[in-house]
Amino acid sequence: MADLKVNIGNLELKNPVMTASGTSGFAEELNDFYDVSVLGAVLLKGITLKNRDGNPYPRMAETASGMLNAVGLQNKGVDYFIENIYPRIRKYQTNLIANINGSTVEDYIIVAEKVNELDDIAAVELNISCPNVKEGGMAFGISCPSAEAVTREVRNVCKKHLMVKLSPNVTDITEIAKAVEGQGADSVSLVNTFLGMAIDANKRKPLLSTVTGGLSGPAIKPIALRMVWQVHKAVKIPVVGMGGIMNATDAIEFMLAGASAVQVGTAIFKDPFIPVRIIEGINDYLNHHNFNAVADLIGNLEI
Amino acid sequence: MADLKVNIGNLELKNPVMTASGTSGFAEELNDFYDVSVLGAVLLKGITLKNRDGNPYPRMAETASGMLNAVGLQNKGVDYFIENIYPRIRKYQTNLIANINGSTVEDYIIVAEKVNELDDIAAVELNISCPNVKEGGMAFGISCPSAEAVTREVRNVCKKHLMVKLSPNVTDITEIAKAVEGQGADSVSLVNTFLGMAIDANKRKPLLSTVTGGLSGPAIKPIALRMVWQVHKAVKIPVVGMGGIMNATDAIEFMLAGASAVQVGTAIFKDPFIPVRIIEGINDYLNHHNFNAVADLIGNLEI
Amino acid sequence: MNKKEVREFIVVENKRLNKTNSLIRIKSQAELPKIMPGQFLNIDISNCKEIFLRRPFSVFEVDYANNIISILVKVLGRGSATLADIGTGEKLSAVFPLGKGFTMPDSNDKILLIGGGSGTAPMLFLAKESGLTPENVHILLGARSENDHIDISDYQQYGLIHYSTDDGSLGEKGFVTQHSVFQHNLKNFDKIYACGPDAMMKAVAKVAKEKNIFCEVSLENLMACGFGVCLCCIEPTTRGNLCVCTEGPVFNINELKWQI
Amino acid sequence: MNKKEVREFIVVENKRLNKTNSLIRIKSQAELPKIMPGQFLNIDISNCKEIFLRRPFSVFEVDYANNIISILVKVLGRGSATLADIGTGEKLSAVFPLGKGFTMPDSNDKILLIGGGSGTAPMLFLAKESGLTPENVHILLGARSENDHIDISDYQQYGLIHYSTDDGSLGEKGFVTQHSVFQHNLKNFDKIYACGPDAMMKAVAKVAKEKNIFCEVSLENLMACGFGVCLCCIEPTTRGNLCVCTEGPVFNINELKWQI
Ligand SMILES: Cc1cc2nc3c(=O)[nH]c(=O)nc-3n(C[C@H](O)[C@H](O)[C@H](O)COP(=O)(O)OP(=O)(O)OC[C@H]3O[C@@H](n4cnc5c(N)ncnc54)[C@H](O)[C@@H]3O)c2cc1C
Ligand SMILES: Cc1cc2nc3c(=O)[nH]c(=O)nc-3n(C[C@H](O)[C@H](O)[C@H](O)COP(=O)(O)OP(=O)(O)OC[C@H]3O[C@@H](n4cnc5c(N)ncnc54)[C@H](O)[C@@H]3O)c2cc1C
Ligand SMILES: Cc1cc2nc3c(=O)[nH]c(=O)nc-3n(C[C@H](O)[C@H](O)[C@H](O)COP(=O)(O)O)c2cc1C
Ligand SMILES: Cc1cc2nc3c(=O)[nH]c(=O)nc-3n(C[C@H](O)[C@H](O)[C@H](O)COP(=O)(O)O)c2cc1C
Ligand code: FES
Ligand code: FES
Repeated sequence: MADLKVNIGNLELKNPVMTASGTSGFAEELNDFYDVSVLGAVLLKGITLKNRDGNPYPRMAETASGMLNAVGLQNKGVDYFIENIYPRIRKYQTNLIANINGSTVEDYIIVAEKVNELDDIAAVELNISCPNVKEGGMAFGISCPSAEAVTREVRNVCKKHLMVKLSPNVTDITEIAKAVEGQGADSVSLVNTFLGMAIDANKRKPLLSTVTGGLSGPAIKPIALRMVWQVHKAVKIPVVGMGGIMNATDAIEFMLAGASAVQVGTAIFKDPFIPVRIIEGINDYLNHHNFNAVADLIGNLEI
Repeated sequence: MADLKVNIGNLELKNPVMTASGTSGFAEELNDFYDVSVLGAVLLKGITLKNRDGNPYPRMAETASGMLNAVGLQNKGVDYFIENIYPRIRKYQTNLIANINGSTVEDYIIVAEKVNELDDIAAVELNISCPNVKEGGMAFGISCPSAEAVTREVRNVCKKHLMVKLSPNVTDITEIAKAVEGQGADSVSLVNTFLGMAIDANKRKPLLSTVTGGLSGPAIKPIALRMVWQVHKAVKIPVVGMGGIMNATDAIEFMLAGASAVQVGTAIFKDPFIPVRIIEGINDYLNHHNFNAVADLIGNLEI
Repeated sequence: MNKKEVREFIVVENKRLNKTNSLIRIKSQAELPKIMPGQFLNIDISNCKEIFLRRPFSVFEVDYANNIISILVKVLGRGSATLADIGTGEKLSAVFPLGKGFTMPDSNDKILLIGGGSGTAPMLFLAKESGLTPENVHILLGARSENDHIDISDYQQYGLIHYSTDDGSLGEKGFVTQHSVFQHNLKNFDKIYACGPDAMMKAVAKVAKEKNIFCEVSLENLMACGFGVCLCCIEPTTRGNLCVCTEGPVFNINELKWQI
Repeated sequence: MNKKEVREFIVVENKRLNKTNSLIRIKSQAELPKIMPGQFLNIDISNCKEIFLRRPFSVFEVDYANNIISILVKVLGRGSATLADIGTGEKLSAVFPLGKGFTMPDSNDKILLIGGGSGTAPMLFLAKESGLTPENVHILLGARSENDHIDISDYQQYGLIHYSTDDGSLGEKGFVTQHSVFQHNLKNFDKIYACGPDAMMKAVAKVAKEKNIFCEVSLENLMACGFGVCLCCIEPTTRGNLCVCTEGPVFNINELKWQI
């Protein structure tokens, strides 16, 4: 067994495989299939200050090697989470990471403060890249000043590891990454979904109730991989890579491009065991290629 | 037979199906399969002022529902084109559109001036979005000032229909579209390829000689479609849509989103007859849905 | 809640029932868990190049002795068409058992099961598992024409079968809600269950609501994951937006916010 | 230049030759155009979900009377593995005929054909079509071990067959360039043709160049289109970067810019 441990700054993971926010519920749903304690971390479904119903149905459209979603951060709000969900899931022996969202900077601050109190939440992922909400969301993540502002304010209050999740819908993602690094982010995770659209040609209507939605899955992998590589070269804080990872080879590619760990999202919909198989596959790769530790892969790309 | 004619400003097309630049050679290669005069237009392989060898092999990597290319505008220069290729292809009874490229604004101007003299070139596509060249290329297309500058200068000399080809690698493509419209572009075509990357996990090396390349094919369709829809709403000049079109349904979706015509690129590699089948398929759709003219589809999306 | 699994099955039979419907039986090496009528599988249609996600199909029959599950596949698009062509001996991966089943009838209930299109399978499964005497189970199937109906004479042992067709080619002419069982004898039923096209279920629900009869419907919202993590399949209910894949697919019509 | 086509064939035979090689015969309804050794097909492997583009395969044999083309498929990755499993009766779409063939030998030439791995097919096709007496055609095939060689005893009628294996389990031990035919009798040959792994072709080319013997190699550069529009398959030559799919796949070694 190779050494699969990685550190994302002060965050220790037993292995570099996390499940992505919005694709692994509150860990319980995956735990119906297997013990989630085998995972490096579970990113919880995005939470907001107040209850959000999300967007109307239909929220999903399949695309070539991918899908669009327009869920719109449906959740019952941070207080409901703290009272009803957290007590049930805090027992899981993995890093639970809260994905926090807001329409305003104040929203983010309050949610971050409340999460501070939760001992069994290992870190906060600051989502400034959700393309499916009318206010806030991606708007924060596509310009340097707003990304800086929200990161700075949340950093001020957040006592946990602060991972900032970046939007790929930008001209130069390294600028945003550097901006949030400058405001004290402990790590960056990328990418969130790409803004896309799907149409029903026969009905001459959009397939999503919101017209546009977020594209995820293998379709986006080449772009996500390029962004991870660029950001890895541009910042000193650790990078968490994601976008279309379906198997161990994909995960290893992200690590070679500079990711210290990966998140698996849409793949879970195809098969909830994929994250587990990726952990095994990384171990096999390390043995086969005579690496002692998975950390040796990070950024280990010969150009 | 429904009426398939469309006008892109002063450019008349017998049908809205063009083949994209860099994917249909100089029309001759397609003409080995069928008479290219059935096509609405053929966008010729990108030409530059001087001979370019392009990038080293390997230049291609397959990805999920798509491919990366790093051809880098290999061509023998505009003079070679005029002397050796143009005389052979000018006879084709379709709109031949020159795709022009440059490392500097001066390059673009000289090529545009030379193309002015070619009677059987129907229009110029100004490529400010090639991601595979070190100088110029996409750099022009990802900021408003540079996109404006090159469009203005080429517009000053160009006597033909001027279509500006936009890069999708930007935060807000409508800004760029409005910028080039402001400088006299007759139409915009979008999208060019997305900057992506692929890695050989076993060799721990990039799969492309240039590390990054341009992503095309069905994988990008949802993003391209969204951009066409946004640009259609933002500008008054006609929009030519492309990105992952594989069949008539895809083409119709682009037209419903606001494209006055479409370009078919990577699909040609799978089957050179796809553009022909798309023309037939659009005709069938119009008959089936009781439309008299394909022009009725443009922007005809019920939101 | 039951543990869920991803299991590989082998196709042991694929029988074309009519132009658009096929019966597919899949066998597992290992024992099957108890599966309730209304529960479904999420199936990987692995050799359909055009689709990316799995596709949900209701359980139609379970043969616990031989570890065989049957499904009825109606060809609608690309995935179902490929699945309907799957060969005997091929492998098939399914996530299961998913969703919650129907509220089972009480032993002295008289029930009406209304199925249409791809909604036939769960109705027949429920008829079989209801534990009621055949006189107390009425099965009403609607379709466009005789050719769209599948032969379910086997199910006479579980209930009384009624047909309706739009063109009158089999059973009574008209929609299921125009059928005489529905029109005249509705008050005789303690529980109504329905699965099929939206319009059909809404028409049934409207009347059931008016007459205040217990009525459950099984929804077929588009799904990405099938086990509650993506929140794509939601249905507005009196309890808020609920996931059809975990809180359904069966809902009591009083919970739904249908405009009927 | 010949017109090119996209044609649908039917698989009439698929024979596994050894662990990694299969012989696939595909039949067309319509007459076949004349196909030269070295030319290739670009095949749509339609039920492999993981691949997007076609895959090029050399023509191995043409049966003009029955409109059948044969190819030899060596399993390398996902596409070739799926193709090697294709069933008789299945459809297969191919773009063809693509590329330029070998320079055919003169009638009094003595030729050496060197093949390895996936490069065997064009060599055997050339042997058959060369029109030379068998004594003047030497076929030298290299592989890792006996198990990797396919049985080509049929080709004794077209030439003298020599084997080399890395482990000596069939024919002479060592690489093809260490084989006695190559080591001692090279000067006897007027033309050398080679197709196989890069390292093999380069080793052959190096010696042929030194001894100034005519030598053509058939390259297997990665392709997207196969008919000259994408410029992905280029090879640096004395005439600049040329497309392997249209200006090749066969090149005279003097044209190539190999560092050998
Ligand atoms: C809980 C549940 C149980 C089901 N049980 C059965 C069953 O027992 N037998 C059966 O034949 N079918 C059943 N279905 C429906 C079945 O899942 C769809 O017919 C199938 O997914 C269509 O896939 P496709 O690839 O053929 O269609 P596509 O090519 O993807 O789409 C064709 C058309 O069908 C629509 N569509 C696609 N997926 C769905 C879906 N999940 N629900 C509704 N419309 C859809 C699309 O919007 C499109 O208009 C069930 C669905 C659900 C949610
Ligand atoms: C003109 C020409 C003629 C050919 N003739 C034959 C033949 O007669 N018989 C035969 O078995 N094979 C032949 N090949 C090679 C064959 O095309 C490849 O083996 C096949 O494309 C591999 O596809 P895959 O999906 O199995 O591999 P993938 O899963 O795509 O890749 C597996 C590995 O193979 C490499 N690879 C993929 N495609 C090619 C390629 N085209 N050339 C070289 N390496 C590649 C990849 O980089 C990767 O490392 C020929 C290739 C060319 C260009
Ligand atoms: C249905 C769905 C819901 C999502 N919800 C969230 C969310 O709540 N918060 C968030 O930061 N990202 C969310 N995402 C984005 C994913 O976490 C991930 O960034 C993206 O899907 C790319 O990775 P993938 O291709 O592996 O899915 C969601 C993605 C999907 C598909
Ligand atoms: C191999 C290749 C070469 C290309 N060369 C050019 C080019 O020379 N000029 C240009 O404007 N676009 C070029 N493109 C981009 C295409 O014209 C098109 O914008 C892009 O591929 C998206 O469309 P598609 O998905 O239909 O291929 C090239 C694309 C490919 C795949
Ligand atoms: S389908 Fe994902 S939550 Fe229901
Ligand atoms: S493969 Fe496209 S030019 Fe050769």
